[in-house]
Amino acid sequence: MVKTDFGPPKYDLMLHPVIKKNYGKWKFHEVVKPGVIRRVAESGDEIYVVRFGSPRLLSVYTIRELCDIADKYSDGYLRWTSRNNVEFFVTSKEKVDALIKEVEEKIGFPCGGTWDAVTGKYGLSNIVHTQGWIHCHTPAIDASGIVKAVMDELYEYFIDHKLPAMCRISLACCANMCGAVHASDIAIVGIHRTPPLPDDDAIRRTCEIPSTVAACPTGALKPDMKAKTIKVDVEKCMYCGNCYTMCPGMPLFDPENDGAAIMVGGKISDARRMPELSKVVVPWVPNEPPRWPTLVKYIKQILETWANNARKHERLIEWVDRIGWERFFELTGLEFTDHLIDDYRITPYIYGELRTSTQFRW
Amino acid sequence: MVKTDFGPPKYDLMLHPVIKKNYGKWKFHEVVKPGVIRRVAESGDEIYVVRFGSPRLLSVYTIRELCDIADKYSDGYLRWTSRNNVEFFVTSKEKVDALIKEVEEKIGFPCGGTWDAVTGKYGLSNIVHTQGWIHCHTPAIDASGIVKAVMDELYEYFIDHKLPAMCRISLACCANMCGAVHASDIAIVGIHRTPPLPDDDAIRRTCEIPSTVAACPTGALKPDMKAKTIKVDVEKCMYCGNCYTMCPGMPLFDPENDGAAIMVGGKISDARRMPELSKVVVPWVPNEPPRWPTLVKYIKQILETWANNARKHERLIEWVDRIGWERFFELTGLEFTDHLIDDYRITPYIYGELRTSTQFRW
Amino acid sequence: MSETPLVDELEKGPWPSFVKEIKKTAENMEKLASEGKDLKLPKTARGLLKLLEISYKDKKTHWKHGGIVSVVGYGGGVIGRYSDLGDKLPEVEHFHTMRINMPAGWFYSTKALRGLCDVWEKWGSGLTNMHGSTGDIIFLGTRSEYLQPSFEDLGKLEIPFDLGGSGSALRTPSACMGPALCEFSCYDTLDLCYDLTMTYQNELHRPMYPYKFKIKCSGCPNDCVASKARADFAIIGTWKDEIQIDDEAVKEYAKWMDIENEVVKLCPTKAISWNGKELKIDAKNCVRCMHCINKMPKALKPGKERGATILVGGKAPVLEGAIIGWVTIPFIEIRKPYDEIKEILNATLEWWDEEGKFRERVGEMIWRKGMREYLKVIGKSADVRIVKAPRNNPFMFFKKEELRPSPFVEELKKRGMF
Amino acid sequence: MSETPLVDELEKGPWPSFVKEIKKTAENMEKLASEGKDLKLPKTARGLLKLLEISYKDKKTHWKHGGIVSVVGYGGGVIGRYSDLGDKLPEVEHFHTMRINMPAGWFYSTKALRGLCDVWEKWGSGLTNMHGSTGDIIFLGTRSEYLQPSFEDLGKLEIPFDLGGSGSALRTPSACMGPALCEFSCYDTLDLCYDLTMTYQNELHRPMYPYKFKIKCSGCPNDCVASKARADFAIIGTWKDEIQIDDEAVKEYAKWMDIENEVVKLCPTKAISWNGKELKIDAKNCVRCMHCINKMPKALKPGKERGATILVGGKAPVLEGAIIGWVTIPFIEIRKPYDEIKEILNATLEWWDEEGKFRERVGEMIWRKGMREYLKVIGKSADVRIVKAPRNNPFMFFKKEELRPSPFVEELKKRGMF
Ligand code: SRM
Ligand code: SRM
Ligand code: SRM
Ligand code: SRM
Ligand code: SF4
Ligand code: SF4
Ligand code: SF4
Ligand code: SF4
Ligand code: SF4
Ligand code: SF4
Ligand code: SF4
Ligand code: SF4
Repeated sequence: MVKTDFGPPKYDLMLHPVIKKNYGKWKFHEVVKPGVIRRVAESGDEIYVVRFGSPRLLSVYTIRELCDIADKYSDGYLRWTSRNNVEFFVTSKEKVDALIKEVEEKIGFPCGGTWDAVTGKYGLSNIVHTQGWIHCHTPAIDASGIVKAVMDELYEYFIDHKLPAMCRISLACCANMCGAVHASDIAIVGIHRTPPLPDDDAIRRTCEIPSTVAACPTGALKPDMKAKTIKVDVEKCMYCGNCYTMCPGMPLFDPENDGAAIMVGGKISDARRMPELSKVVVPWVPNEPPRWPTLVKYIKQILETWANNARKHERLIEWVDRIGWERFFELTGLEFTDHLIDDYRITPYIYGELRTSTQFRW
Repeated sequence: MVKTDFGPPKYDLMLHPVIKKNYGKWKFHEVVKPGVIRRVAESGDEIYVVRFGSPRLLSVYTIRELCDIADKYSDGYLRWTSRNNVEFFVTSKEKVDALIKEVEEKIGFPCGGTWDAVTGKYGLSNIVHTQGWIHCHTPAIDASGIVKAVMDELYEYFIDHKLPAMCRISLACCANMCGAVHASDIAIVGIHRTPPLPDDDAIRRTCEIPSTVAACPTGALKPDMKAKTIKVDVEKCMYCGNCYTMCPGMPLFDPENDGAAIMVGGKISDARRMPELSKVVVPWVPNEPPRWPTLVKYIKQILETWANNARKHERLIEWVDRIGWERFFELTGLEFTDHLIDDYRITPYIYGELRTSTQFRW
Repeated sequence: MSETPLVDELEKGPWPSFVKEIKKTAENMEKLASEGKDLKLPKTARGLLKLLEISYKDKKTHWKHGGIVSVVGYGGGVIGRYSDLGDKLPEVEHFHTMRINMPAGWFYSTKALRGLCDVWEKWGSGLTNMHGSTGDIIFLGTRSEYLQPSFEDLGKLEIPFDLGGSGSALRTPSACMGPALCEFSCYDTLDLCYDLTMTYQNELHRPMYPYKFKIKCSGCPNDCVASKARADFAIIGTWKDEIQIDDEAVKEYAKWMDIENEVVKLCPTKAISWNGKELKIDAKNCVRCMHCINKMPKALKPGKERGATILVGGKAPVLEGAIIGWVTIPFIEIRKPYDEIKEILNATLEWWDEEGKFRERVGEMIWRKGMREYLKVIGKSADVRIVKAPRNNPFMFFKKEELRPSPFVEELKKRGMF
Repeated sequence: MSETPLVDELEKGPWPSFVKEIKKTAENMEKLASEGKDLKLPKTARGLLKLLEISYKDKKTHWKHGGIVSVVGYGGGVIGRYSDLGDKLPEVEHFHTMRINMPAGWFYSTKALRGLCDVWEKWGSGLTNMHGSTGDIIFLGTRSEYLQPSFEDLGKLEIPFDLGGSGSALRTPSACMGPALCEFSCYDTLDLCYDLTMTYQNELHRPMYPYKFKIKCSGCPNDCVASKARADFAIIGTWKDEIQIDDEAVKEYAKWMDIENEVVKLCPTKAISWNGKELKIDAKNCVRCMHCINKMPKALKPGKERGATILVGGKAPVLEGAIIGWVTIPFIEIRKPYDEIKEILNATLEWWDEEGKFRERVGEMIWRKGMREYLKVIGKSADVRIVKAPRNNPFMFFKKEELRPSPFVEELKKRGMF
């Protein structure tokens, strides 16, 4: 019989000997330079953690190359971070630069993506993202392609510590938000803009009508019992694609009208300010493969406006807390349109988003 | 034919000549002492506005006495404030004390209820309140009686400027909140605690069943078509009394279980902090006529804890912003019970009230 | 022993006693009636006291649901009230309230007040509330048959008074004292309040709407009539340019005031600075919260470009939870004859009248239909100032006109969906 | 000319290119296959590139809704995927993904990784995601018939790998690097993550719930696995006592750091003070936000009384809007064998399993049923720390036991309502 439910390998099999020895006994860390963190244990042991950007989509051949390098420099151990960067562990400082050189030359992954809270100088990390046209059935945008285009443009921020505070960029190719864009400093989210066009035949063949109808958060769907299909009240539809998730007979892809919304101001850590959800600041940017110039321009514009105006340790939402959303739109040059006013009744934050005060800036 | 729709008398008929002359041309005001505000116009004219507390429920005989005094000291003019205090207008400083004496002696209304933002010394004003057992059909508590008992206890704060900031106390005898307790620094609100006991006969005689059923915010009501009455799902009922408002056949008065909840932290002005809704901090205090000692004790305790701990200009919610709700409960000695956790799904602020952060105090 | 030992307890203590007011009324009226004065209800005040004593004993109200009572030609302005102890206390079997529209700002001449007293002494219980929470003069307690004569007598006064609002109608608008006494007032609250009241007499007196609708006018963001929390339509004075500073007067304050801690540090946007000599306000960052002006009324005053912010939707918690009004118009000039504001009000009322559900306040309707639709109704475009923050979800609606032409859109059209 | 001119554009620029990764895979596999290596899908990577080119031209996905595919004995771990261009591009007709449960903290030995590569080179497209958003190793693209052998080969590796979660199941738990590398870690994130993963193998592999359920472990409030926003059950390290201060190290920082502006002023509760010589932290007011510790890692560290805060309900916006997890347990000790935390988890899962609606996340269910009920389920009493503020409405429920005896209650009982 085939073995099941044996679970993942235990983590302790996977730890570099120095890490294992000093597990739970680290004293402090120090950012040596972008991409390189020196960690010192109570025992006096030290280890250099060296971080590299990656496209997340990796070939097994690249992974093997990374293993070769890890065997050479890192005693056969490496890891990925929670934002898809690769980290090597080097026990002697001398080997750090050689490692960097070898990774950059052989694999082409840049060293960087770290930040140094102590000096208040932050690098930009990798973009958390999702499948897009590589693998998913509901995307309104591609994922990897946009990430590549954006990171090419923001490359200098990855390899250096030039930002005043942490800035997390994420992308999700549809409103399901697998990339967790709902709480990122800057986020790109794929959106549809047309209601589903019921494919009666497919509905009959493949869908459970009641659960599809029930899945619509705005009540835009009605079963058509006689015709054994589903009717859409287009006035109520806000193109979330949830019905399509439930039923392939409800396609809503329109290449001309799908695209991305941009959200900003999300935050997860509890450092200084409490966590916050991201807010939409650009309702729609069209799909412009292969390099999405408009979208890339917006992202850069937002990032740099923030970076040039924020104080040390002031994340995007903290900056907005200080200057006001009025000023955010003014400084970034973005337009505040009525799309940005919350009208999703089901999410109860709506009350919180409307202004209940005469306090605002001109 | 009887004249209709002629509206209220025009305000300009009602203005003291000095007020009329300097209308819109006041330069500044100055609080001379509790209850007395000197207002100076650009023209150099000045007027002393002298404020007195009132029980709001006034006899026509008292009003006539006030008129006599106004004729004597105030050139035949007077006004009420938005919190039911009476104000006289005196043009010469010398007459102020005589006026005060006469009102206090003849009518028994105390001079006070003002505040002085300039020095940051605040008096307590009157309690905005409602009908209670005097006139309304839905109250869970009396209004005037509680107000009297509370103001007796807090009298010293009315006649003097002893508070660090503005503190507005309000009372509403049921959840309809005619007293606007939903945004007061300290508020008393009458609540029921038992579901309605349908009176089938009265329902049949006097109620429109569908609109009564529809009026229940939690969906606790179902029409009983056969019996032509209404059934209550007691698990869903939170005793708001809305069904009783719609239909006299749904009484929910239980003298032993009606009572008051105490709310705090509301704020309306935009001064410094944006407006805020009040929050429940004591879920229930029983009705204890004639002087509601438990309720009075709580109100005093909250007021004084705030007054003793707040900084200048720090209203109750601003104080809580600084010290945290954890500390509010600790300092006031109130108990945080699970009743105080928002679970009213219809009001969308619920999300806002739950803590989405590891930031809190021990 | 007293008939009313419980309520008598409330005669004690320093605060003015409503029980004394009731007793005083009862005594006066009993006396005057016995002296032959034409008082219709000389026993009602005493009856109320007895009823109240019973409520104090029973710990519950003894008032029943009101029936529909009114005066000829009006649909509101009177709250019908009957006692469930009518057989025991016939003096308070009927105890209807009349809501009388107060003068804007609650300013009175003694002549006007005496007129009111005369009417209520004759036809009513002699008891009032000065004032009700909405702002009306409340005449507490009369019988059905005296409503019409009371009303007629009110109209015949030298300074006549009309009814206020009740039921699903526009309610009596109210205003802070504004320019009459307050140097902060950014527009003429009394005049606007009066003008709107006169313009909407029909809407005020004949309930015609899904639910109640309240208008309140405050002259500045201090909001002394609590309009943000209590009005469906709050008109709050404000300004657009810089706060006016009188440097000399600042220096006077500086002699004794801790400007740094009590003003500068409390400015919500840190828009003020004080270097010990000069106070500077960064107008771009001032959110006109009033704090510094409140602290230094001799030195600071609102700017010159004055008008109002309109917040819509404020209300108590029934049914969908309390709402503090939402900014819908960040700035509007308030100029006689107030056409612009009336246009907005009319559009609002019309929309709500047509599409509002039974007992749905306008704020709840905006929540249901979306602020965006409301803005369209009042012909205003989106402004970042109407939100605290942009939406936190991407569930936006796009108008058909906003879409790009495409085969998919064509297909939607062909299928009759677009 | 290239067959894929559009996607080729994405080979340019300094950032590592996923297109290069696909091409590299295609080239290697084509070559190795031609050399006779036993690769089942040597053309798939190339096929993906072609399909992607078409998507780039068409501006839309060419993947269809997935069918249900899995491995024997499992209900999840595989996402079925078929192309709508299957006839044109048979290489990618099937393109299923396998989710492989990563080791806690994403730590690997090269041996483990090489094993994974061998399996996927043989049975799959040779393409992976390191890692998926939930944290799994993603094996991108294989055919139905190779799922089972892939899985079996994974199990036979010297360091065997099992599937992760998908569908309406417990999902693969994840953890920050925690004690392995980070001095801030307040509990052993890797061990807890591993232990929970092992404890809930059945729940992970056999979808049985109303919807998905995610667990994430962060060692401190910095929350480096974004658990607050992305986990139904977030376990975040924290402490209860004072921050530990090394005065000497503070002095070192003081030599060059602007402690006043960069630390003191940024403390959210103003709990720190610095007089130029000594740094003091008022433990009663410290909300453990981590900022000062982050700024001075050599001088400050979390207190000694360590444990975790649990936030429940975090999720993306489908259907009822995004939720950042809600504090339900302000402090819990995290001690092997983790019984207490498992009891809470079990109670939560059981309740949700029984009462959750189809596709209702646990956060939505708490919102529907009330936090109070959830607290009862996990046997915890109310704590002010679980709210930002108390409720703003008086619409409270009272339990029957809380009522005083009364005739009304008796009548309710008599009528069978109570
Ligand atoms: C490696 C990683 C953990 C892991 O297990 O993989 C990590 C590691 C560290 N984090 Fe993190 N964080 C990591 C993801 C995160 C995330 C999650 C995410 O981005 O999705 C967050 C929450 C993001 C958010 O709030 O939106 C996160 C919020 C922080 C913060 C809070 C910063 C702030 O001001 O809000 C700190 C403290 C700081 O930097 O001051 C921190 C601090 C640190 C420190 C300094 C902790 C330590 O003592 O070692 C680590 C080194 C950072 C550096 O590069 O200099 N880490 N950190 C993750 C690296 C991801 C990457 O490749 O970029
Ligand atoms: C007379 C009255 C207006 C009226 O038309 O009747 C009034 C009059 C003044 N108010 Fe007010 N306010 C009056 C009700 C209010 C209300 C409404 C209410 O209480 O229901 C509020 C909003 C309450 C709230 O926010 O919850 C109100 C919030 C203020 C504030 C804001 C204070 C704050 O720190 O939040 C100020 C400014 C200040 O005091 O610094 C203010 C300031 C003033 C000034 C100083 C304005 C001026 O320049 O004259 C007035 C004299 C106050 C004094 O007693 O020294 N007035 N004031 C009302 C007196 C009611 C009473 O008898 O107590
Ligand atoms: C008399 C007065 C209380 C007082 O003692 O001052 C009052 C009395 C009643 N109010 Fe009110 N409301 C009074 C001001 C208010 C206010 C305050 C305000 O207008 O600034 C509010 C809160 C603001 C608001 O409108 O939201 C208020 C919110 C309510 C509500 C809840 C409305 C909501 O949407 O949440 C109800 C319930 C209803 O309409 O069914 C209500 C209903 C009632 C009824 C008609 C009872 C009912 O269920 O039908 C009360 C009649 C009592 C009686 O027998 O006289 N009353 N009511 C106030 C009117 C006097 C006046 O005209 O000046
Ligand atoms: C593969 C992955 C994206 C990626 O490229 O990394 C992914 C892919 C899908 N997600 Fe996801 N989700 C992935 C992590 C997430 C996350 C992030 C996380 O777990 O930290 C979220 C947000 C957090 C959350 O759970 O709320 C996420 C929120 C969703 C949702 C919305 C759930 C909600 O309650 O709002 C859906 C919709 C659904 O389940 O029907 C969804 C659905 C899907 C489906 C299954 C599509 C569908 O509608 O059925 C996607 C399959 C794509 C494919 O073909 O492979 N996925 N999904 C991630 C899982 C990889 C892994 O196991 O490591
Ligand atoms: S975000 Fe949407 S389109 Fe992208 S992987 Fe997740 S479910 Fe698929
Ligand atoms: S796309 Fe969303 S809103 Fe539109 S019909 Fe489908 S489920 Fe409803
Ligand atoms: S608060 Fe309730 S009980 Fe009191 S007057 Fe208003 S409606 Fe009547
Ligand atoms: S009291 Fe309120 S919750 Fe209870 S049945 Fe009546 S309307 Fe519903
Ligand atoms: S609202 Fe402003 S203008 Fe009106 S009385 Fe109050 S402080 Fe004066
Ligand atoms: S009005 Fe308020 S925001 Fe403007 S400067 Fe004064 S204190 Fe600051
Ligand atoms: S969450 Fe805390 S313990 Fe874990 S890696 Fe981040 S900083 Fe370190
Ligand atoms: S951890 Fe945060 S709250 Fe605590 S003292 Fe440091 S900065 Fe202040």
